[in-house]
Amino acid sequence: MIMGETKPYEPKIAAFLCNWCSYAGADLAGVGRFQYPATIRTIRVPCSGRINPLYILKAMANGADGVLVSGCHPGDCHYMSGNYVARRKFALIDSLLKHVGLEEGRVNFSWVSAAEGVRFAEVVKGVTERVAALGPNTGVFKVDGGGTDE
Amino acid sequence: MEQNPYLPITMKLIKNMCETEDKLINTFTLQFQNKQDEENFKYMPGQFAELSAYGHGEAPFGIATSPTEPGIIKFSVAKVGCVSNALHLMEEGTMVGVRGPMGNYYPMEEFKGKNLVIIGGGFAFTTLRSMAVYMLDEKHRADYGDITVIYGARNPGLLLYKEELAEWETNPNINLVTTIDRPAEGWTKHVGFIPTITEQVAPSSVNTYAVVCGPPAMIKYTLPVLEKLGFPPERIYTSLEMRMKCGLGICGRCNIGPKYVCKDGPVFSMAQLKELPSEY
Amino acid sequence: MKISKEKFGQSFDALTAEYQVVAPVSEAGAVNFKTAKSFSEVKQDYLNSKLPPKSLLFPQHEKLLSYVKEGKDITVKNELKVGKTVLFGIRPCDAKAMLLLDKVFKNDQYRDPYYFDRRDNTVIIGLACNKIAPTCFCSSMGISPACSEGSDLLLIDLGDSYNVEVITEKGKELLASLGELSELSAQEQALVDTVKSAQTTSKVDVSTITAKLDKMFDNSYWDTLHEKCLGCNACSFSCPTCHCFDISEEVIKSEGSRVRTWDACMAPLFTLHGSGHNPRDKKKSRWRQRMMHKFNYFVHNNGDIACVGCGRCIKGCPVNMDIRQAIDGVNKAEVVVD
Amino acid sequence: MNSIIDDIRAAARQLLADGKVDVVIGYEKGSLPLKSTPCFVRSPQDADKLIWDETCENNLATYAAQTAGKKAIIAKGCDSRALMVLLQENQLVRDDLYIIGVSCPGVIDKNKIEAETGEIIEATITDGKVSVKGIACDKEYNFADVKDATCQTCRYPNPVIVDLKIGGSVEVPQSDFADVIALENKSDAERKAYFKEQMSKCIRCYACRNACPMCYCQECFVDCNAPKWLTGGVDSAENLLFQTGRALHLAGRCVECGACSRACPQGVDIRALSRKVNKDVKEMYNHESGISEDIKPALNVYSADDPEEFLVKE
Repeated sequence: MIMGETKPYEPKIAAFLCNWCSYAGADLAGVGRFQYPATIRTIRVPCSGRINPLYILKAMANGADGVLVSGCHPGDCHYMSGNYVARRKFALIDSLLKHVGLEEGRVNFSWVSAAEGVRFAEVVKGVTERVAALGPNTGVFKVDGGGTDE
Repeated sequence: MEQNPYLPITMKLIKNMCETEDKLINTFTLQFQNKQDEENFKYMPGQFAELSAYGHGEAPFGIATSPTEPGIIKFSVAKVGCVSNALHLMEEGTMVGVRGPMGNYYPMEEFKGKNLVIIGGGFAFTTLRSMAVYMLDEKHRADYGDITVIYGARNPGLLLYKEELAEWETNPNINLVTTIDRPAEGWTKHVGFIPTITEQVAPSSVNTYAVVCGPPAMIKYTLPVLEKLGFPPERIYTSLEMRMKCGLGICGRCNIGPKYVCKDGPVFSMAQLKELPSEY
Repeated sequence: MKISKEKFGQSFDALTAEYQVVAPVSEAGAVNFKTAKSFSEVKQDYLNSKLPPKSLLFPQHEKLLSYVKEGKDITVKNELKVGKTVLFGIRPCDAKAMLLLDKVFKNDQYRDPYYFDRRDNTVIIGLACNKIAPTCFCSSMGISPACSEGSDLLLIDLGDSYNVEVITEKGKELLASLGELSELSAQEQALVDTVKSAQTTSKVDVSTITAKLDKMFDNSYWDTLHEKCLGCNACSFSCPTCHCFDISEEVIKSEGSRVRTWDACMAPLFTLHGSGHNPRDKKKSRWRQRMMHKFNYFVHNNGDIACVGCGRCIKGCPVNMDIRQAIDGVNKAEVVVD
Repeated sequence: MNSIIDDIRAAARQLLADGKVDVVIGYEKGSLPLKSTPCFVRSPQDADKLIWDETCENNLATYAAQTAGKKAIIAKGCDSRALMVLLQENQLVRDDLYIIGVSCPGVIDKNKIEAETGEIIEATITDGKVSVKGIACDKEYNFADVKDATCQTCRYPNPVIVDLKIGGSVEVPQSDFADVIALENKSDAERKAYFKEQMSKCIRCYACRNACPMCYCQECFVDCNAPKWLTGGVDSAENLLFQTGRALHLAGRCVECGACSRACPQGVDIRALSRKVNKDVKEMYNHESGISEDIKPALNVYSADDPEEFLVKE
């Protein structure tokens, strides 16, 4: 790198992807060589219904700049109703996190099917832009290791 | 400068060996990294140390080696929690932390000139092994009378230190009795629970001390047998387990009455325990 | 002898250059001990701090060491850091509590360097209580609202000035940097005498409790005492003498630290073995431990009762468990003599 | 109110004398002014300890599952809602439970009074007036002005499930989520600052969790060792993680008794989190917990047209 040139900020995003749709969608994006930013760290979960709100909070606490949670489209759940149940949780999580002061755009939810490789790339691109615009995580859940406020 | 008792010394895990058939107990051999550390780590059979698996935490384990085995210390640890799991998975060559030695030890001075009956069950045999090895050492053997070891496990595969036991079988300096709970193919020695076998073997209590370590149930049923054989509570010793953190008698969790097991124990005589509340 | 508050304030501000000066400060609706940059921040007419000042010597969360893992190697760093501190305005009960903590963090075999390096570098300016709360019962614990035990200097608020009493050498040294003293007026002397002779209105009898508890481990008293307790740590964390702690690991990737955090005997996990066995698995045994530790074990080990009568646990308890009633209960319990 | 106390005592005495229950869980006079304390009455002659007034602030449903045997519980509106949810979640056996319902006029916020009067030395409550002698000053309050914030917004002061109802019903006050809306209307920065300040007070004593009748997990996530969700840190970020995690675990289950906030020795506005979730649950799923046996918990069911505004904008 040339001196003085700064590397553009690349956020780290924890992506919780359901095994049957979104993970397969990510796979398809890879196989099809659809370009998207290398910002996500994928964690495969069996179903979006498996998402515990603590996963999201802990990712933020440990310094992820953003979180993406993605599952099958409603109606397409491999387990019939996992994402329907998850949807109720997600709505509440999203609302509460904003309420306590987490910036809009840090935590993102989407539905991506196994056939939507292009769309997966688009979603990651969009989420990356949003998180990048917010800058590094200095948010309400970021634990700095000090242990006390003083 | 004063020693900071919370700072571990760094030791190298040179051997991580599976000890039992159920693969739940491993023996870790740790090597001192310099003379100074080893000098400072003067211990006696019965003492324990806080072993750090960095990244996972710290937990107390009885030292299985005897001070007569220089350069290393060993721990035999069952896989139960966060730290022990991490240790079991640890690659040889990894650096770990050790704080200690901690606690009191078996009264080896008081035992001098006496016969010893060592009774152990399951994987609580670690510090008992330390004591046996200590007494068998040529420098110490003459200090003690007859040594009888009664050691039992659920099945032959769960006995610790199998090679050493085989050696003791033929060693005239020690009388080894091994037993398993239920008959097993190929097993020709005793079958039965420790209390029963102790009663059968019936070691004489004359001029003799007994040291008993094992699961609570084993201890509970062995004590009356020893009493019947004529052992007074002052001559029966045991080593207790407690959840511990600091190991220094400060953090407050391992007390039995006013005594801290980490600092005032872990070795107690039955006479001492009778004075304490039965909260262990 | 007295020092005017104006002059004391100036000296206080000057001290902040050399010392970390910790004083009662009102923040988020409560008075607590915090680092003060100026005397004007100090809340002077406070009854007592919401949380005890023990955290200055024994923080709720403290790094003992940190480390970096690289492959199989490890680099460990001691996290012991100490600066000089002046602790201003602590009440006699809390000052006494520090003496009790001293006995915990040093025993026949070990000395806790994290606690003592702070302790040895701290000068304590006690402030006697002009007002006594109905939940205060320090008089029953061998302390009084103007007790000097544990303080290096003891102040009594006289309105515009403080009566100053030198208790220790450390206090004498600090006094030199505080400014000139002047004589008390007769009226002020009378006020000093009033404060010094004051007693708490609430009292308990602990004269025989230790001996009584010696015989009470298996008493049926414990069967009901604990019943309404929720098992939270509010009492322990607000107690100036409770000192139990946990040591745990905090790790992100290859870097971590070992920290100690407050813990308490009321939590079931406190004594849970790896095997699943728990010697104090019931709320009953945990309450017995709390009482025994404060009024019996601690006395056997350290010669003192581990309660200073500050009343914080009474005020903080969500279900109004009152340690004064618990003490009364022990006094009234029938003991079977064998 | 005195006749209510008499009736409670009589009922307790009878239940114990008839052997219908082993214990009656109620309130007795506390050791501090304006404080009651939970009590466990096991014999008919002890029934006279029981009291009932505006200081009976604990949610006794918390004790229901941990108390062995057949028990009668004095239940306010919120206590009864908690019992209802616990029954729905199979934490209680209905046959072992005898609910003595009492309508609740609200409980006193002692902290609010003490902020003005200093520590209370003496206090009396008569005819809707609270007279207080404090260490800083003496003052008389209208009960309505020092009613706990939870009770100001209570929509269920009358028990929803009873075996025996004592006393009359109280009028159900009109209530919306004005408190939540006021906070919602603030800027992100203001809300962030508000929660940061609140969380900075938390000492993680877990009084809130332990006082909560809905927090009965065998192993709470805060105590979990692997994975370790929380460190021992007590900074505002870590504390917010705890409180947010807890509020989300109570989503669709919180009965709005306010026991958490009242239990807090540090005066943290814990309710602000659960109130927000409760408002969302009501608005999005038209659900209120513990008001009827027939209504399934909001997060156990779903509808095909549940709102999806939270989805990432593409």
